[in-house]
Amino acid sequence: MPNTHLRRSPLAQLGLGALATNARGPEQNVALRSIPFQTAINLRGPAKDDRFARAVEEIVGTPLPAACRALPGKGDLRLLWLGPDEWLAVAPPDQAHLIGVMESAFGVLERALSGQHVAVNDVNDNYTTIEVSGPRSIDLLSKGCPLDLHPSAFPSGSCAQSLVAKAEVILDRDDKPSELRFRLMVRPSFAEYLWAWLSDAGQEYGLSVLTSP
Amino acid sequence: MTRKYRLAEGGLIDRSKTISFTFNGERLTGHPGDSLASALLANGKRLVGRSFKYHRPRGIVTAGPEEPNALVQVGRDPATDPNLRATQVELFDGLTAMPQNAWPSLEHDVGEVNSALSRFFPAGFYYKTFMWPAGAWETYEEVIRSAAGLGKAPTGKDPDRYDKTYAHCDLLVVGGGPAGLAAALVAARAGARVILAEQDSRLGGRLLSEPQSEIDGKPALDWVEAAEEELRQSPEVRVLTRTNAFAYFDHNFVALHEQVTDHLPADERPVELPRQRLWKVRAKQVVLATGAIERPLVFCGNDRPGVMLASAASSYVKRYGVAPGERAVLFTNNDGGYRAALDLLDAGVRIAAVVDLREEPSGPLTEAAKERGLRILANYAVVATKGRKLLTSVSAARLSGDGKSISGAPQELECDLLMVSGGWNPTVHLYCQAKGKITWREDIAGFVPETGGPKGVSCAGAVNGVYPLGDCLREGQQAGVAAARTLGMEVTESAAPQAEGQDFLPARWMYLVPSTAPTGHGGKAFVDQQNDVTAADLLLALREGYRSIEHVKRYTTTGMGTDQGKLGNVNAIGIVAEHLGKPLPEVGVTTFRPPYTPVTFGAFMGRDVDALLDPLRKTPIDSWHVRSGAAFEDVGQWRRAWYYPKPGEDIHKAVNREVAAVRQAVGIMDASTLGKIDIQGPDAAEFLNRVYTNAWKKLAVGKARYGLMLGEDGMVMDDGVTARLGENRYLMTTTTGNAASVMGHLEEWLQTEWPELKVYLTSVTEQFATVSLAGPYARTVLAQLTDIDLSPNALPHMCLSEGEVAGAPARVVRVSFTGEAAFEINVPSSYGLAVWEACMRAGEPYGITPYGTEAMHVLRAEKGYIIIGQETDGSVTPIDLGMDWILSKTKDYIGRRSLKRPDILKSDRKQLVGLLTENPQTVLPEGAQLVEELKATPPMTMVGHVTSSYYSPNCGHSIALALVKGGQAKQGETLFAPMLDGGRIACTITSPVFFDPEGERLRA
Amino acid sequence: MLLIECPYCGPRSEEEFSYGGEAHILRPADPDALNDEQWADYLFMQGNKKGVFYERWVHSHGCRRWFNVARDTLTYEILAIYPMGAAPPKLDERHYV
Amino acid sequence: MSQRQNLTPQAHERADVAPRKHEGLPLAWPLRSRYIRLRVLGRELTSFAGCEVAQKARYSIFSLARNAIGHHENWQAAWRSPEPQGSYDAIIVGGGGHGLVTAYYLAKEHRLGRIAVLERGWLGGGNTGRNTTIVRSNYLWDESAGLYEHSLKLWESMSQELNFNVMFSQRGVMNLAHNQHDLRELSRRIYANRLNGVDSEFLTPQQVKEFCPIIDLRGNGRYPVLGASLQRRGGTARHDAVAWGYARAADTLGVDIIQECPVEGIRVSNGRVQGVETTKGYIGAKKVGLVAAGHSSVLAEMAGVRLPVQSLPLQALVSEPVKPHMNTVVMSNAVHAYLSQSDKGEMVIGAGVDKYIGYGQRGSLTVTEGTLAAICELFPSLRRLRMLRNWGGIVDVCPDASPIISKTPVDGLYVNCGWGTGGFKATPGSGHVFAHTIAKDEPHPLNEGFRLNRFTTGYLIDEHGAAAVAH
Repeated sequence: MPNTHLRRSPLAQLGLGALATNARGPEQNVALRSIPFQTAINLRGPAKDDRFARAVEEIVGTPLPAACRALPGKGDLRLLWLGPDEWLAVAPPDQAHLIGVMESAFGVLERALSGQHVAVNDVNDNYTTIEVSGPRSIDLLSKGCPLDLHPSAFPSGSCAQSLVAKAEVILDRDDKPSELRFRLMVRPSFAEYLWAWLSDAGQEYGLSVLTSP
Repeated sequence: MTRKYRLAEGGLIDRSKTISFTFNGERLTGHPGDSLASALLANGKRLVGRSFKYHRPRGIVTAGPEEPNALVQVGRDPATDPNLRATQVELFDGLTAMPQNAWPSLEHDVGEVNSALSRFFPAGFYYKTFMWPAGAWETYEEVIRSAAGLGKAPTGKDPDRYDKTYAHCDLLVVGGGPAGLAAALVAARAGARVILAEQDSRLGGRLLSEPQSEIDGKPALDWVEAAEEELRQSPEVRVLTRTNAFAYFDHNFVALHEQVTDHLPADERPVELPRQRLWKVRAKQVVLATGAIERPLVFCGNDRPGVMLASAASSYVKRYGVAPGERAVLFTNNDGGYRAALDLLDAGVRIAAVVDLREEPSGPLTEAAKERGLRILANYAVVATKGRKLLTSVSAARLSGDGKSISGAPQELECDLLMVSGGWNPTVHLYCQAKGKITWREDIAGFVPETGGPKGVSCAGAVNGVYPLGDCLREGQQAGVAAARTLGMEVTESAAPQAEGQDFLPARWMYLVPSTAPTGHGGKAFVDQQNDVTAADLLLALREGYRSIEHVKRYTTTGMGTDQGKLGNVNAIGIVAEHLGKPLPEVGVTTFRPPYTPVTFGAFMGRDVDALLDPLRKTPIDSWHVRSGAAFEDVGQWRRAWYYPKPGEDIHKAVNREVAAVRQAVGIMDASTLGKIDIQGPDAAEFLNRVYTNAWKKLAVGKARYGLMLGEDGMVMDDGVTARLGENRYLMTTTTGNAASVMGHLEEWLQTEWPELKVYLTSVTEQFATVSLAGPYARTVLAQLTDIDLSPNALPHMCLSEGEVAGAPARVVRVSFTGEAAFEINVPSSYGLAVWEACMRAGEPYGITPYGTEAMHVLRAEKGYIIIGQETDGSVTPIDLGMDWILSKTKDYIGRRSLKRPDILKSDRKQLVGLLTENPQTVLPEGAQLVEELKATPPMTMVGHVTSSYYSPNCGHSIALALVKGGQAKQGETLFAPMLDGGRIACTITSPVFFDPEGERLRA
Repeated sequence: MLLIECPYCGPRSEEEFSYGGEAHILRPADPDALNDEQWADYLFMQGNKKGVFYERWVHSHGCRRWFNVARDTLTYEILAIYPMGAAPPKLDERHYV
Repeated sequence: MSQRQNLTPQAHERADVAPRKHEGLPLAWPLRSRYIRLRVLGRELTSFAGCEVAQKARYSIFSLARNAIGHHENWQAAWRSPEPQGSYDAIIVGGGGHGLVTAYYLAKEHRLGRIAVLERGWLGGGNTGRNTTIVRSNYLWDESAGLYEHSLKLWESMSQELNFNVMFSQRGVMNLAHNQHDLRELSRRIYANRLNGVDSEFLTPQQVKEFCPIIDLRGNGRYPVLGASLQRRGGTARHDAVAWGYARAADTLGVDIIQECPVEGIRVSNGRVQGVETTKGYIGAKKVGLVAAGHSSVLAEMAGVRLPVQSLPLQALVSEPVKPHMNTVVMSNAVHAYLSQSDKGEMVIGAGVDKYIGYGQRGSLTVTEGTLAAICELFPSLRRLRMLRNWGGIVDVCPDASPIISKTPVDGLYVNCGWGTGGFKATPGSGHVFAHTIAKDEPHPLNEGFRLNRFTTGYLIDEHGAAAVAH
């Protein structure tokens, strides 16, 4: 088995541990948190085919989400819509085995669905996650993101691929009852840039760094 | 300085606090709520600047963004701002301002000599002279340049920070005057997301200067205050003051410029706040309530300090509690102008007379003035003014019957303030930028928006040429209701706020006021004060054939100053129209170009500066390179290790050492930046067949192949190795620089041309870190870290195997860009650093040497391998590269047909060759051009150029790759590379492969 | 600053998209059957219409899907958006000199 | 970097730098002598090219003084505003710089009789009056270098040739390199320029700083300056003056310049051009030259000719005027920005091209933001300056970023377009060789490579690297 302790976060250089606290301070209206090593699986397939949709639901515990939406599945998994035939399953690091489950399940399915094809890709390390939370989250993100993130346009449960400053991100809005919360999935090589950008842009709102999970 | 100009009461200033500032080195005082202009006037400072061309003394003309003259330099270098309008600078404690364009001082400016010589400097004079002797222009130019310019640019780096942000709303209201407020209120009550942008520091617009007005029976400013309170309390409303809506883009995208901390003393500016912010607003609906700007009159001597717009004089009295003069004359062509005379009279300022162009002055304000006993000179014009640095008197004379000349002797009226009113120009700038059409309204002599304009935009209030306060409020409310309803919101009908108010009519329109002498024969009537353009200049332009209004503008520079002609343009059009005998609207307007008022470059920059200007992409192993003292080079956005100098080594020594180590022992290289694309699906092989020039259908699982990709124009686009991972699954690698463009190219073809192919593409560039081990000991080193069988039989060249390396899940591919036996270890990128470090430890006994991109370039050049972007430049075909072997003859592929075009088949195209210099130690410069025949001086016929050139320690001599016309057939011939210093390097054309041509080492 | 309605993601700002030039140019099925002029026509002679233009866009920073747009190249008004492979909608010509 | 023998400063200081000034071309002489004659003849009417045209008084310091006494009321119109005749020997469609120069040389060197320039709006109202006025000739490929250098030489004598000060100021043009790839490309271009007889030299970062002290070589920069090429003979000119100067000179030679006369159709029969339909009626023509920049393909289509050009928005902007702050022209490919200071004191900044076809003469805010961020990075002292005006032009771009100056499949119809961002600097040379092409019905040796059918044969002249902005 691979030694997962060998893994290193793309933001390890920043020494965030020393800055991090467990909760956002009272004067701080926005918080950043690095969430490395998430399980991430890119899934491609025919959305319109019921058998495909059912197979996905069986594995991840949620039906395929509608356009620009994300749905929670089993075991803290979220299934994000990325495009008309593309989804991203995101889960905690311990769910990495899902990729094998999917590969074999869809392998079987593909053979059953003659004429259809499905693709599964392990993209765990193709992204890292930065969480932005706090009452000024939308103001902070709007400095770099052209999306309308107002709750009327982008309520909790929405997801989108877009830009934050000059980094491509997948935005996943998953508010807690009392707190706005966005997860930004970004390519590791852009992570330092994005973190620096968010820290700089968030200064005027008071910024906390939260402990990584 | 005397305080007699500050009125005892009135105004929206805080008299309980006195703040100090300096102007022109002199310490002065004012109150919070003052603008720099009002504070200067309060201190009796009437001369504030010098004009651009003639250096004429100039004073404050306006109280707003249209100010042409009172431009000042604020703050100390490097945090200094040139060309700020004193009328818009809010006074704060410690503010320092300097006048501009005057030397040695404002009072005594040697540039004033230009004024004396002005008859030799008509519009466009520079086009007619400075041509002799030929080539002397640059000498003249230096003198002209130093006389031109206004303020000074800072000399150092700006210490301030800037911000920018996107924003979205249902309704954007531009202008926080009565119409804008009414629109915002009603939309906010309907639940709309509203942004209200006001350029001033406070809401209220004209009401700030008309505090006597009443709305719904209460003082107007109480209504403003209540409206502001309500808007600020609404959660979906954002009120932005000090915010200039400066540009209108397509699809209701409006750019705003907010001055966040400029109005605060330096030590009170919160460090966490930016100085200024750019708002990029996408609005579903926009209401433009941008108001109107009073138009001056064009008459002789109209630029003397002390000449001021009538509405500005009212503002200074009413808003700032300042008397802008002691003894005033009003010069007007309309009833509205009398408002200023009455306001000043109320404030205790003497009104010497009213000079009214109208034959029979009438109207409610005129009547009020008559009742107050003001002396009115009807059918009179101001024909001249006197006073050097301040107005001392004006001459007024009776107009002739047709109003086109003067009849009768002028009479002199003593005054230090001449208030001028020539009607109003609706502020249609943004509406025009929104592609709205404007139309000329003869009754008010103004361009107003046509009804039924572009989608999602409406106008309300004075911008529509509607002036009575009650009408403005009603229009504003209607616009707000209409916008909300368009968005499908419920709006409950309610009465608009009620107010009295009147128009400024009747008026008598006159764009050029006649004088005692013909235009241009004495006395200057300025159309554009900032650029010193006179009515005579306009007539000269017309005389010389510059008849289009755009030509007039460009020839005379009218309207091209920092005020962009907000005061002068309509007068200029009027004068041109009159002279050409055309109706005014036929002359037309010049384009309303953004920005409405100037916007700081820093605001566009925002935080895209220094390290945040562009992402610097780092590999998972980057931190190791940094720790090891690597020198880096930027490749696209990536930072790559270039070489690893040891103490005392320069680039050459370091690279020579690295290159030798790879050939003799083992080298390690971070190749994580290569692009990687996962290709899956039953048609994956067919897809590869179409995008690569060679054949892919027979590649076995577990094997890899080099591929060359062309554009449809036949030119080499990218190359890389693609491995077959499974029955229907391939992993393509691309060059570092082209990773994104290749992915885009593949998706484009797949989606737009070949949707029938069952293939999915996924970019996995960053899923993997790639560590490349190369050299005779590469296998030995790797074998210590993995259970994968690395023997040449089990894992031959261009094959791959999966397993674990140093505890990480890994795919090892035998692929070589150095010509040595090499192993590319691909691991999930989070493991990259650990695997690299493990390799370093395992390789230590074997002298493992990290090598950077420079050594990699040398190694591959020894083998004659091309680098995309170095040997190719978008104009090179595979045939040119001698790579015909990779062009399939049995299938079609992108670019194939283009290779058959006649100019592509020619044998004298530039082809890839090797070059060996005569002196083996001499290294050709990259980029050097090659000739067959040397001449004493250029031009010389070039036959090619050096694309790559290095000293090769492994070959013991320098090597170079070059593209040479017909080169493949010219092996052995001698070429020369002329050097820039006159020297030359002789070299011989050879094969591009310099090392191990049989390729035995890489298969080892 | 266009607001483009991605057929999959909804209205998004111009920054998220890349341009793909004229729509409905099909790659010749048999390139060898074309003479040089015809091939050059396919390669380079893209439409450059002033008026209603049928063009391709890709939501490059979003869902990465290609689609077609009918846009007035003078006013920048977007008149229709339709998927790849669909026939262009019938729209009134707009004549500008 | 002796290993690569990269360009060392010493090598350049004593290198064969081209002389700062060139002699006026022989081309200029015939006109000059005519002027001398005309001055003797005074205001007499002289017959030129079969057309009665009032000769114009020369501009000079003396004429200025003389006219000052007369309150400037005796200046003549710089050009007439004639109604179109029924037909012409040649019609040039497009009254920008290139079109006016073409007409000028058709009259002057090729003695064509009746020539008209038809302009849809006002002279010089297109890209001539919208560009950032940079003039240089340091192009990579032989064909481009030949054409632009020919042009640059004409610039050097233009004010005298036209008796109209176009304020050509040879303050030098620097192209910056920000990475190793830039340096390699820069070096290639410098070597090529020098062997083509085009002045070009390499500057080390220190020399860059000396030549333009306001550049921040490193800062905290993402884009450090690693070197630059410098063409000292490059510089700027007053754009409007170029159109006006050539219009005045062409008018003097009898060319009818007709403004506000949009062409609505081109009549072709039997494969030969017959004339043009305009808002002022049909005008016959033996030859028609299209020189309409962004509108070229719209016009060519009227004659059934397709052009491989795309019309894209290109933006530029100026700051408020400030006292002299920089004395050269700086261009940077990597960050898509170019900058100079005008005589009036405005910082003149060229931005990037928008990516989609647009005839709206405006660009996106994103492009402005990107350009100004780059400018602010390279020149941190400019961050507090303020944008005064921002505008857009329509550039016609060819797939290889090189122009087309060519005959077309229609006899008697010629096209000059595809200049992308390079048009202004080429103005005199482009018009000169285009006039030759029209008059002789065959290309001038300098525009042979810029033929329309190169897209068929595959002989492209890829100047993407030379353009200041990415296409």
